[in-house]
Amino acid sequence: MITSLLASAGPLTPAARSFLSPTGVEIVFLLVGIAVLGSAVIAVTTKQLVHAALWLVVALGGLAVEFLLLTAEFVAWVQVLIYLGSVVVLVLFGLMLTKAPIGRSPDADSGNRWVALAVALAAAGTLVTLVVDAFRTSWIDLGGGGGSAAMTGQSLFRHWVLPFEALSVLLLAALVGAIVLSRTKDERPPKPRPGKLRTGKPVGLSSVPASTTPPQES
Amino acid sequence: MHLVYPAVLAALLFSIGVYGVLARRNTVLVLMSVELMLNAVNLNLVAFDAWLRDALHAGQALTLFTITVAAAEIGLGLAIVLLVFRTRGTADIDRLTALGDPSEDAEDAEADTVLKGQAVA
Amino acid sequence: MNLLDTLLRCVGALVAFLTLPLVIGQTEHKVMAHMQGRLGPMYAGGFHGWAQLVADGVKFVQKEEIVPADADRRIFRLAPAVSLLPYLIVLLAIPIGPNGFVGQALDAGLFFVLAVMGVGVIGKLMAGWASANKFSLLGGLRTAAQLMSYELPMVLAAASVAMAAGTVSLTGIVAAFHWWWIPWQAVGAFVFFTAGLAELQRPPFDMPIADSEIIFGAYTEYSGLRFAFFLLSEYAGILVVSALTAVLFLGGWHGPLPDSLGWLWTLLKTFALAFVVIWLRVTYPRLREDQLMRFAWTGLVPLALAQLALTGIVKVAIS
Amino acid sequence: MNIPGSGLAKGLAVTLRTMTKKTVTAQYPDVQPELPPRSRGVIALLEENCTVCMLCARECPDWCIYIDSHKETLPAADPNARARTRNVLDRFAIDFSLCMYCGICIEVCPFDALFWSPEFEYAETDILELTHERDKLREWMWTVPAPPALDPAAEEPKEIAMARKAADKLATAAAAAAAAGGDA
Repeated sequence: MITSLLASAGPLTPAARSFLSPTGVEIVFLLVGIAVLGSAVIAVTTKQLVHAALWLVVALGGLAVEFLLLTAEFVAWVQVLIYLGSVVVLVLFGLMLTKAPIGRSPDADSGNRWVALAVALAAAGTLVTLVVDAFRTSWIDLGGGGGSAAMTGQSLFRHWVLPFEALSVLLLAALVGAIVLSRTKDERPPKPRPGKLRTGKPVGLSSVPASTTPPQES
Repeated sequence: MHLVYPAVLAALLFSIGVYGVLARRNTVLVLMSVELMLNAVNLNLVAFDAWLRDALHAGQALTLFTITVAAAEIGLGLAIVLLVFRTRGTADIDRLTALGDPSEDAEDAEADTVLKGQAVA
Repeated sequence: MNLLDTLLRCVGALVAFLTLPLVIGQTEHKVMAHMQGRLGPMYAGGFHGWAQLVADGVKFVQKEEIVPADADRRIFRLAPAVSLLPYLIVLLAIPIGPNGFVGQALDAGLFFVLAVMGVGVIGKLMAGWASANKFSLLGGLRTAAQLMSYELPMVLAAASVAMAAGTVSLTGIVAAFHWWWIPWQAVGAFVFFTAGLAELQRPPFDMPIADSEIIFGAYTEYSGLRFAFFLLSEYAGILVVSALTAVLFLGGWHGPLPDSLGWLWTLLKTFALAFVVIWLRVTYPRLREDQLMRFAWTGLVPLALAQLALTGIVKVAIS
Repeated sequence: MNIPGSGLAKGLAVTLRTMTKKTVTAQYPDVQPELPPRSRGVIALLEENCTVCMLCARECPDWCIYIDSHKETLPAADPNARARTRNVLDRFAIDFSLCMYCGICIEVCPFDALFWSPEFEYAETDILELTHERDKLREWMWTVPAPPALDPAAEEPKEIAMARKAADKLATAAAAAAAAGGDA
């Protein structure tokens, strides 16, 4: 199976294609890739929270372009629809609801920034060496339009129906979970009846509202 | 196209995501970094799908699934973050240590200050 | 397709983008005025104020552009473009007539259109947040919540018609159209059009810019040309939603006239729908925020699902 | 039977019907409006009638009428009589930036020196120019229309009624005298 797959894959012979004479698609891919990397780096380092989310938009949009260049057209539009249209909007929503200030917020990064940098650099070094070593000579043949809506739909509903259905159940569970989580319990104090109010405590004392939220942790 | 380009791009993107997850304190920013890592995986899947010329298009189908899962994840994650923010008044991961051992907490806090001192120095 | 052809199509889409929204805007001025027993603009340009919007544009250009002191300047300046551009891009993919009378025929055209239209939200959210104004922020949040809620029924309704046609290409959908689709997809058309109206934040779904409570929502702090961009994006949105509804549910270029005049039919249907948009604006009062959300989740989503089920049943029955 | 959504349809019908009807908009600068009688546009002064009694200035709720005058002594016409003094108007101005068009000055004027004119187009770019001096107020007098006719069934104006009563009395007296003369 694997061998047959590999055999059907692009040619493995070295020096079939040179890195020094890139095709047009490759140049575009590289340029967009640099933009994606740059905006991703800004997204994880900037101290302005909303700017981070907006740089994430650029990064994800660039990735959609990369998908297009890899002839995965349908996936690219799904990327735009779900990531740019929904996920980033949700993230922005979350940032704004957690009172993201305009300008820098000093506590965006935690103290272990340097450790994180070391880990990330190590991961990047390892992965890149590994990947370059393994796939230095592999060539993707970008013909045939394997990512059109018709092709994706066929493969999705002919071979991947069960995972698809399972995923829909997962989505439903996530929906229900999100609703349950974000519901506030109805704990409003019962409305005082006007008759009782008249005979009750003096008005001055009742002016302090009863707090329904627990005191903030310091 | 050389397979190396998308593969290296995905690896670097993943590492950036790793850095973001580890270095960020704001929960929403951590979630964003997770999205970056997921996208790196998606890029890999699509690239290898194109390389292998898979008849089943497993890579692209899986990418679609990942995107769906990411949408579900971000929805739930943000619901949790908002809930935490509402009850605690903060979305700072380092401060959400209510379930931790109090003594460890103190040590962590000390280590934190030491690290911060180093960072400042 | 050579370079000249591509260029020509792009220029055509740009020209359509720059003129048709103005036509719709002028129609809105006049129709709204007459529905309220007024005359509307009568002076600019001489004949019944036909050049009113051009005059408005000149006025907007001359106005001082004000950026609030506490605003996030770059995002504040970028926001109008982000909310305007998606509609321009969408316009490229909407087929006007048969035989390639379209900016760029896309294989996954329907999907593309819905995806790109969804990006416009970010621009409004940016505008709301960057203005450093609590009303703007409220408006931005309301916009985002509303657009997210109404995107679901919109996509579901579009999925129904895609299912009926068996393709997600816009040209393919129009080509597969038969007259009996109109009763068959009527509910879907209603859901799509209504959700589209809500996406545009047109009255009666204009809670995000409810001027009596949050001034002008996300656009409160804008002035001059950037404000004009937001207005233009609203009218371009009317054009896009009307054209999409016409293409998806009303058969696009199909009509009694020969195919060579198909583009006329598409435009006619589009403008008829744009008229309905204006008509609804004049007639109905604004929905309250909770009513708005309830309408989306308990009204439109079940309707869209029912339409999807009906489409599936009929599709299986006739195949 | 109330069909759901019939109210919505009714609303749509109303707006559509309004659209097909003729609009009621008046194209003002092109077409002059037809003002109703007794329209309050601007206050005109008939200087000749003014006696500088100051009633209008005193009654004005927002003190927008400025009157200056001096006394003049008229030489006595008769050597036995005393010399008479008379008020002479120096300045009569109404500040229309303050005026609230209540019309009290016109009501209280005992000598019919103030009138309503329907002219309303006297906007100025400088607020000071809205203070109309006596010559300008006098000019407005030419735009004062004749008072509108009374209702057909209305009571006669008091002056005419009195004059008629006097005339009638005279006529009856004359008739009686004539009758008496005839008798004699």
